[in-house]
Order: sequence, then C-alpha cells, then structure tokens
Amino acid sequence: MVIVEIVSGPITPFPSEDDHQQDGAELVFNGRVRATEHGENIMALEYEQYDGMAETELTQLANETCKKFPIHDLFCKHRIGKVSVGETSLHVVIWSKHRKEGLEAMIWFIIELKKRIPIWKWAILEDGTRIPSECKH
Amino acid sequence: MVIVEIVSGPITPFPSEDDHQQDGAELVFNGRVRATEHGENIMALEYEQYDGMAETELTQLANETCKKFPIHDLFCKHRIGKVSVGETSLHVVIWSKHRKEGLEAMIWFIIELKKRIPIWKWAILEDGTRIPSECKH
Amino acid sequence: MIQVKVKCFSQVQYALGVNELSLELEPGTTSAELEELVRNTAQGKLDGVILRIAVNQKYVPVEIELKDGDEIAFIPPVQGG
Amino acid sequence: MIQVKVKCFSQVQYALGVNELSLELEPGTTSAELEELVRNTAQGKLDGVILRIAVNQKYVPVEIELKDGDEIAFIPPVQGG
Repeated sequence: MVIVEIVSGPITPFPSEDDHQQDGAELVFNGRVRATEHGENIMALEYEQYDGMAETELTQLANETCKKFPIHDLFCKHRIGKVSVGETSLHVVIWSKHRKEGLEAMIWFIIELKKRIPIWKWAILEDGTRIPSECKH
Repeated sequence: MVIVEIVSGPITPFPSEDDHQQDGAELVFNGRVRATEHGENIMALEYEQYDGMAETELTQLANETCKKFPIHDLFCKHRIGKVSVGETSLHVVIWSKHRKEGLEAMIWFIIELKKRIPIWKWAILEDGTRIPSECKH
Repeated sequence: MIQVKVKCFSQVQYALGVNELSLELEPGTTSAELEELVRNTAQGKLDGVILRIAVNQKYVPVEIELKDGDEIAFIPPVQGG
Repeated sequence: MIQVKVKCFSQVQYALGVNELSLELEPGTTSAELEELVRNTAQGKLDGVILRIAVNQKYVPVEIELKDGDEIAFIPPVQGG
C-alpha cells in the first residue's frame, strides 16, 4: 500500500504502531533542513512545488518502488512552503519482511525523488533574501 | 555520540526532536517480531542476552560505527525477554549530515550486530513450547 | 494562433521574474521552439541550466507540437527531499 | 585444581539443560580442551554447531590456557536484532 501526502505545515510522522505483523523491518527516513546550505548560513528553506504534478509523480514513484522491491508499504510526506532549520521536510516509512529490501527500496526511492519530483528549494538567508538553492546532490 | 541500552520492557523510541541542526538525515530502523519464524507460527520471541557482555559489545560496535562512517550520533535500544508478535525488538537511530553515510552506517551496524552481539532468540510456539530459534539470516 | 500557459519554477522563475506566462503562439510551434523563446527572454540567465519539459503536467522527453490550451513547464533540476 | 564457570546460552543451554556449570579442571587446561569436554557432555547435540569462545566476557580467537576463576562462554551463532 502507498500513501503520499504533500503538506504545507509541520510533518506529523506516520504512526509506528500500525498493523504490520508480517513486517520484520520498519525503516524511517526524516530529511531535515540544515543550518547551512552550500556553506552559507540560512534561516529556512522554502520548498516550492509544481502543484498537482508533484503529487502525481510522487504517487507514481511510490507505486513503482513497491513493484521494484519486495516491500509491503511505502508512506511518504513532503513538506512545502517555509521550513525552518531543524524541521523535517521529507518523511518516508517503508515496511518490509526483511530489512535488506527495505533499505534498498529507501535508497532508490530517495534518489529517484531527487531526480524527478518537481519540487524546488529556495534558500532564505539571514538577511531575508530568497534565492533558488543550487544544491546539486 | 553514542547511546546504547538493553531494556527488558517495551521499547520507547528515542525522541526525534533532538538538537541535531547540522544533521540533514535522521534514519530510524525498527526491527519487529514477525508472526512466523522459519515458516512456523509463533506467539512471541524470547530474547536472551549474555548479561554484561552484550551491552559492552554493543557499545563498542556503536563507537566503531561512528568511527568508520562520517555520522554524528548513533542511538540504539535492544529489547530482552519476551517480545510479542508486532513489537519492536531493535530500535536504531542514526543522525548524519547526508543520508548516504547514514544508510551505509545503518546497514553495517545491523550486519555486525547480528554477527557478534551475544543475544539469542527463543521461539515461543503456539503450544507454549520454547525452543532456540535457528534463524541464520 | 494558439494560447498556452508557461509555468515558471525555481531558476526559471528567478530569471524571468514571473510565476506564469500566457503566450500566443503560431500554430505548429514546438516545445523546443518555445524553450528557445524562453531562454532568449531570460537573456542568458538560463545558460547552462538543463531544462526538462513537462506538457500538461507530464514529462515529455521528445520535441512535440504544442496545442491550444497546453500548460508547459520548463523544469530546472529538481531539489526535493 | 582450578575452578571455572561456564555460561550456557541458546543451543548450548538447550543441549546441556543448564544455564551455568561450575567445573574443577586440571591446571593448564585450555579453552579448546574445555570445548571438547562440553561437546562430549552434550552427547552429539552440539555437532555442527559453531561455537565461539568468550573468556571473561571477551571473545578469544585463539586457544588459551584457562585460569582459576575464569568465566567461559561457548557462544553459538548469535541472533540479535
């Protein structure tokens, strides 16, 4: 099963106590905003999405991941708008029978997300300036 | 920094809202007890430890992991005693600047844990029998 | 003439100074021709920036002929996560 | 004579039916000799089971001479996680 949400407020993690009795491995990834971006101190990042397309592409990617790897469930939330330093911008949970496929699926899912989901970061610098972040990783 | 705990009751996850402002990646692994072990239905697993040595070895492994990979913090809890199906037996959190090193450290840490930490599983079958689990993975 | 909408994100938005453009084009104009027009409008600010094209919210890997009412986005390198 | 304690876990515990053994050994007895004694006591139930040796809660990769008061564990494949 797949759940995908693009949210504009703080991310509430998916509950861990779900009914996954055949899943030995629960893997959670939280991507957080760091205090520096390309060596410059920032106040926050502002995430911009292509409304509609971002969610469609993310749902498709989640479904592809579940087909490509023998995992059971992939839940994902991506935050949009201003995200302060230390806050979570991306939250992904994968449930699988064993940890190996869960870890592989997580790695692949995030790499692909960073390649194709139409979401961008603007850095908000300490002086308030807002510039497109040119982060290439 | 490293925190290692061997606990006999249910595992409370480490709080996610810690002060990790230079850490873009927070990775959480929860190992859960599955309803079947080697194809047999089980009620629970009972984890047995070598008192003292298990915690010493686990602390040493956590420190080794922090030296081997450029991660900042590794927190780990392992539960001992009877753990029912669906409950968490192992909880690991790794904070790192980028996700890559966090994922690699997580993979290595769990592989090594399963090689050298003196902890064993007993399967508690549906009829109440308690036998050493011979799980090899 | 056909009417199309161009969505501008990130570096494209920064270079053009707008979120969205409404354009009238000659019938038969292709996605690649529109990209050239956008790049020219940006006056060099998009040089070296790889742009992928999405038409009606789907990535389109080849040059296509645009139709009236199309929504086009020139997608600079994405940065989710 | 020297006195040693043998901790028994998992398959070793299951094979011997005890958690712990207290043994009196000849001075000069080695870890490998004690392992043989334990395997014989298990009457074949530990055949095919690889045992690592820990002395005083540390893995000891080579044969060593045991000392009075040592705590020895023959560690079957571990299963944490």
